[in-house]
Amino acid sequence: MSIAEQQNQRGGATIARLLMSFGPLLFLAALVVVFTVLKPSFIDPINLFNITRQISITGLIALGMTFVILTAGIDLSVGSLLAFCGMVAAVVAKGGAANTLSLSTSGTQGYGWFAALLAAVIVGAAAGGVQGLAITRLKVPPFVVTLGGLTVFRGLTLTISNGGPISGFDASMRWFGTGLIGPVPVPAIIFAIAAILCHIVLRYTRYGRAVYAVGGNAEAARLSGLRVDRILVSVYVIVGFFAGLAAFVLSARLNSSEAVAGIGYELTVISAVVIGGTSLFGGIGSVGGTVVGAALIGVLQNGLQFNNVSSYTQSIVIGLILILAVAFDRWLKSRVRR
Amino acid sequence: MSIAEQQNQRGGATIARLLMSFGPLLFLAALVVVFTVLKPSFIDPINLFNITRQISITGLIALGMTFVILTAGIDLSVGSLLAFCGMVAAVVAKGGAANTLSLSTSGTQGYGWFAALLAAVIVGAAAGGVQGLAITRLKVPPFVVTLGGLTVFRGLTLTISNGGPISGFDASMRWFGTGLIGPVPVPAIIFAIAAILCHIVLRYTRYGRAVYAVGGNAEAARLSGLRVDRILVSVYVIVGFFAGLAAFVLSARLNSSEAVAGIGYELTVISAVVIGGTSLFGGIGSVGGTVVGAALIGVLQNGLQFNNVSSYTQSIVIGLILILAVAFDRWLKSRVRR
Amino acid sequence: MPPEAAPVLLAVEGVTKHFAGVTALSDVSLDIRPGEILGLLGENGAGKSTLLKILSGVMPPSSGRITFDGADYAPSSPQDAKQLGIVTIYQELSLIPTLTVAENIFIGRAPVGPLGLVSWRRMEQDSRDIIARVGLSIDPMTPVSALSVAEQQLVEIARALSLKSRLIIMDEPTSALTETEVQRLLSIMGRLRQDKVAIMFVTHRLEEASAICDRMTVLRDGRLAGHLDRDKGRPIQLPRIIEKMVGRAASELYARPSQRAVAGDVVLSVRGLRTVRDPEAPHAIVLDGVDVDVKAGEILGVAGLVGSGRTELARAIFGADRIAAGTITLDGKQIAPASPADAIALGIGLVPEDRKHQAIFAALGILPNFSVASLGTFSNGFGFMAERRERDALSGFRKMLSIRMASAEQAIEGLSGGNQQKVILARWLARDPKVLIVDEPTRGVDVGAKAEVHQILVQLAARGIAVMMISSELPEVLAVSDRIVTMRRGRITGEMPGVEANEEKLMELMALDSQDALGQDAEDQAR
Amino acid sequence: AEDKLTILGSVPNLGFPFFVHMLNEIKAEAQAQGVNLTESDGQNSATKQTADIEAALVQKVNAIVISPLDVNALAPAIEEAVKAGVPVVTIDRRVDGVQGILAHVGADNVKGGEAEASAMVAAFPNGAKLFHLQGQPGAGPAIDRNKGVHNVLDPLKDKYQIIFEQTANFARAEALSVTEAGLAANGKPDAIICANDDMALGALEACAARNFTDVKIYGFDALPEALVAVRDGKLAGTVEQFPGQQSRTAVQIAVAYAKNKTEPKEKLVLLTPIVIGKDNLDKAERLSETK
Ligand SMILES: Nc1ncnc2c1ncn2[C@@H]1O[C@H](COP(=O)(O)OP(=O)(O)OP(=O)(O)O)[C@@H](O)[C@H]1O
Ligand SMILES: Nc1ncnc2c1ncn2[C@@H]1O[C@H](COP(=O)(O)OP(=O)(O)OP(=O)(O)O)[C@@H](O)[C@H]1O
Ligand SMILES: [Mg+2]
Ligand SMILES: [Mg+2]
Repeated sequence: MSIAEQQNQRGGATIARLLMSFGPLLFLAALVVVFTVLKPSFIDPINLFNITRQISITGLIALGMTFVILTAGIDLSVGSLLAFCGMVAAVVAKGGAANTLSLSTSGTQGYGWFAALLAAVIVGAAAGGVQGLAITRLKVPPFVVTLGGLTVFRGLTLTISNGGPISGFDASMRWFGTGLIGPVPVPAIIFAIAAILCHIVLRYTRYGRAVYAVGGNAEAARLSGLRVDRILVSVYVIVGFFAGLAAFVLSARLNSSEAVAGIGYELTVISAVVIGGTSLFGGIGSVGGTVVGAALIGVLQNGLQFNNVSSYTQSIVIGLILILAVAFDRWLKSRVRR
Repeated sequence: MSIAEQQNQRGGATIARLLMSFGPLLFLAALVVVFTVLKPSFIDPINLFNITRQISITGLIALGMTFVILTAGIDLSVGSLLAFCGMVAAVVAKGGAANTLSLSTSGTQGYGWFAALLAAVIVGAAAGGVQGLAITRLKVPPFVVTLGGLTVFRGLTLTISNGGPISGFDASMRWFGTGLIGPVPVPAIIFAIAAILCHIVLRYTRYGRAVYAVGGNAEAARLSGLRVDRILVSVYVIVGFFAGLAAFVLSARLNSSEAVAGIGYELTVISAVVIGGTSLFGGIGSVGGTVVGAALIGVLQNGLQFNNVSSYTQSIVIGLILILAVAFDRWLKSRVRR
Repeated sequence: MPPEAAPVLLAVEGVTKHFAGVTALSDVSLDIRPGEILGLLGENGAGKSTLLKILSGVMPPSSGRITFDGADYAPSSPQDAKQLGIVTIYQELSLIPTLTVAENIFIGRAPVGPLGLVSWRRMEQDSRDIIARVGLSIDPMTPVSALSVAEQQLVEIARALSLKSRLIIMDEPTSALTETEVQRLLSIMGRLRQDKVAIMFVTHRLEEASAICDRMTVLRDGRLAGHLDRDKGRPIQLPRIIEKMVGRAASELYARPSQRAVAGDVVLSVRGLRTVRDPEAPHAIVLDGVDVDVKAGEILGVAGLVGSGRTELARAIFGADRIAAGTITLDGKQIAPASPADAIALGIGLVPEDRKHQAIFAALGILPNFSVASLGTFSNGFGFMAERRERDALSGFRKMLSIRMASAEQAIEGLSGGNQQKVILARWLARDPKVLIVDEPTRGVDVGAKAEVHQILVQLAARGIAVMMISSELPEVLAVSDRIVTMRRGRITGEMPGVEANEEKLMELMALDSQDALGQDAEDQAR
Repeated sequence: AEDKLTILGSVPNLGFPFFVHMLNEIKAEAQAQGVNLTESDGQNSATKQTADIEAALVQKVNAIVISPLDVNALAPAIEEAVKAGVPVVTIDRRVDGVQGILAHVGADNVKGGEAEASAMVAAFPNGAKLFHLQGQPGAGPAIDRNKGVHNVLDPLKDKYQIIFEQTANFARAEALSVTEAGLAANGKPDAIICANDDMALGALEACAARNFTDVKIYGFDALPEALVAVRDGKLAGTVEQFPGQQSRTAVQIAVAYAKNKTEPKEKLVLLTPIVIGKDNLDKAERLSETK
């Protein structure tokens, strides 16, 4: 290949990369324009902040899921794990299982928001770790382990809560779900900080490099001296941690932890990651993409509701747009390849 | 390698093969023994026939799913597609959308069971084909296309049924769900015949072997002269066909087509296939395994219910056993490989 | 009979192929006649595979015309080519790993019985005969994933030979084969030539090209560099080929590098190394008491036939496979690496034989591919990558190894095989290992780059690194080794200084391990 | 203990507190009556609930008390039970077209929806703008409650406009998001009618966040949490269907028949759903749980 050709290729590569990462973003922008034309109040700050708050729960889990999918894994248990962590947080916030029936929010008997938060993320991370160990030690595929986890965690949640919700938290805890800093909802700020941290970890740390390597080629990673099993376990710990964090925020927002929380979240979360351009085969993807993917889903849902589109039609439209968004991204990538 | 070694290896291979295919079967047998010891009436023929009838619906879909997963694909839309096909069958059986509110079973206005069956399987196969084309032409991964399908078909179902069920079919149609031939439930017979046919197709036809080849390595299959895209589309047609057939049987059994039918079936169906030893990475698996996997899930659910295990505990136990069954299978395989 | 007497079977006229941003082929023309073996040669990335893929219907040309049997030929899929009797052995093996050898041979054309159902019995019997032709004696019901790369290559060749064909296209069919199998393939090609089959043959092993080809077409940077004919029936000489390929006279490829380090103390010492049959890889050779030493500053060549256990030896030392018995000593201290990570920490490096599956991260850029084994070196105490340092190191190696690449971000997939191999070498050099094991370091690498890799290995040894080089190419082993050991059936069967070795001596040691081995061999052959 | 009677108590979905309460009441009454109880959770699947009934028939239970997931889809299984001579009492939802059911104890969801809408109408005699949050599309209670609400409001279209009508799948989190979108798009409504209490509590959070404290929000099911909100004036009302009373009555009828073949006094026990407001909190069945 001549040098000129190579440079040509390089120029092409840069444009291509830009467009590639912009694929879902372009699609998102188009959606926002359409919804704004349909109903200009769509871009009122209040609605935009609503959207950021709404996507922050699944968005947080999607950050963790990005790590998992980058290693070519998957976690179907996140919805159930969210419910489980939320219930644990509620029990702690209420000061023990005995008080869970009380709806009082005085909170004097409880252990406070910090203990609740800690409990949620520790339980989430531990549950993720156990699943990670089952995957690496028992050699059971992630799909199966986390499918099992999906039903196990739901069963555990129902068992501790006996089917009912645990409600009524004190104001300091509720602030994490409903508070504002300036005009910005607290959940959105938590999500933004978490996203930036994840981006830094994946992009600029040794650990992040290892995650990509394991997902890109596990055998080559092992032969390059990476502790593949440890890294695999760690990504399930991370997604579990985020499920716990999301559970805490959700409970704080609803002022209640419900046994039925998070049903079907796994699919929303995985959609966000995949729409954002992360490959289910591992090794390719980014946190930025996931944020865009989560935003795309959030905007779509909110926009359709905003226009009072019937729920039946909503299902149809969301399904089609999901496919189209990914098809558009593929098409862009195939147009300007490398 | 010496001849002795080779023969040794080959002998080893035979025993290993047997044990491998027996892995899930051994597990199933153990479960049956445990449940029988706990409560001897578990193996009453009536109960066993109940179980066969219960697994026949998801079992039928699992047969189709086996083809899909063998190509390293996945179909998350089957539950929604089942509801959609069931609704189509109901409309046809009732003789048009206008009559759907009538609960009459006289059936004189309807088009009869055969038309209903035909409509269900044709719509199912066509819907599968469309998804297959989206996968091969738009190059969108199966996970995304069928996740889109999951919401689209549910939306379409709700739209045609306007949310409600369509109920009341004539006796000839209901026979397919509730009838008996001798002591054997008709759905179980349909399932058995379908399973045998699928087994023959996969094991003894060129098409079946091509399915394995595509799943083993799609690029190599293409280079070897196989029409990979056609084969990929065909497996989604097959799973769609089976979703339609299952929908017909389910509607006949419940005497009703519900808009909420089949929610969550995708996970049960995929579990059955995976427990049966089919690899999610494609190329490895069998119909026999899927039948055993479906039976394992059916026996587990029935057995736990039989012993009046609380529903919460059921979830926990089922999740754990799912993981253990696959772990046991992996362990066996790693002990005596090939 | 001079091949010119027959009419042209396939003619390529002015074919050009563009990929996004790259012109892989530009105005290439060639032709081939029945009963002719045409060599297609060129450096890595010259466009050989691209041309062959166009001929076999994998991809269409951007422009140009192809005729087959005098008629226009524009296949839209491999299926179309197959129907005309054009059969291809691809460079990237195209077997289905999950299926058995028999099924791979009969893919898409399994023998069927009266009901149209596949007859497994007939398939097994027929495929046994087919693989016997290339000298394989494995059970045809073995899954391909259990075969070594060499065995897979033989299966692929066997499959191609079993198809009714008029033109066979072979893209580096011998890259994983040792001398014996190569000779067998060459003699089969000779027979096919008599049967009036045309063969297009790509290889980077110029000796074998010279031995078998009637004519050669040489590509350079996607353009036609010229055609070469046999000179009065005598084989085409290597210097002529090399000159056409690289555009200048190649002075001393394969010439023994001059300054050698004086070998120092023993760095790595292996005694009585045994492995057990691993249920995950039941066909793998079991090491049966291996003793070997590698000294600082020397290159130890390891020669052996396919399946002699060389790769297993490397993997066992590297902690990639479990060891059953024996000791490994590094710098006088006994070590027991339980994983590659342990071995690497101790100062051992391994460049594995299967680049695609075991070494490269195809989708990732060159930078992460380079630094993956030294993340600790290139990061600070908080675990953040020191990207400046990382880039500087890479550009250092880029100069030292003359890696041809566009940028550090470029996906490694886009590099030619030789350059990929250099990046992998750089990966290990960055760790400055005490012992570097390289397994088939020049597989699929063109003649120029091969010489460069050899130079690099010599330089490493000169820096005091103990290098162990496994290679199936005897000329390569002879060219760079200070000392050579031979292996057979998991045992060391001989040792000699590099200067005293020659092909005959090595072949003898590789083929024999004990008195009865000869008889056993004959039996193997007979099957 | 072998001659102790066994009954099957089956509810559609233990993921929802409403049915948890129902099953708990069945359990308590079974204990009081001195019979064994086999529990069954339909897990929101007609096939699962059918399978549970089939398993119970094999075990020869003496009676079945069931709240069917779907009025049509459970009919074949219940028919089978009737054919096998097992007395069946249905709670809350009837099954269609099955002859020979011992009794039905229930409160009609359509009636409940009507009561809910009527309470809103009474609160706004001069008309109102409202949001309507519906339950899971296709689910029986969602359909019936929706029907009840529209039965009342459709004839009064001019005065009572539903400006925003969306499903929130019976879930609190979804109700919160959906209501937020509705508020952003349409501003403050006068009232929000919700198909269950969870959604009402979610809508409540959304309104509270915008400081819309005077929106009248109506729930359904009279869960303890909702009763507290009603007491505190946060919810305007919630529909009480007396699931506990239904359950206990059903068990009594079933056991009486199974023991002595006592035919029930009435084949159809219908409890009229009422809307619980601040003023009639004492009518709520689960008030005691709100301490
Ligand atoms: N699919 C593709 N997309 C983009 N570029 C490609 C593609 N395939 C090949 N190329 C480029 O085309 C050129 C020719 O590649 P080709 O594989 O034909 O070389 P080759 O002569 O077979 O080399 P080798 O000896 O290493 O096999 C290279 O620069 C390569 O990077
Ligand atoms: N992963 C594996 N699974 C099963 N069998 C394997 C595997 N790897 C290698 N083998 C078997 O091991 C034998 C030895 O191959 P191996 O590559 O290890 O030897 P080698 O001496 O390095 O020869 P070469 O590198 O020339 O192929 C082969 O016969 C092959 O069947
Ligand atoms: Mg090539
Ligand atoms: Mg080797």
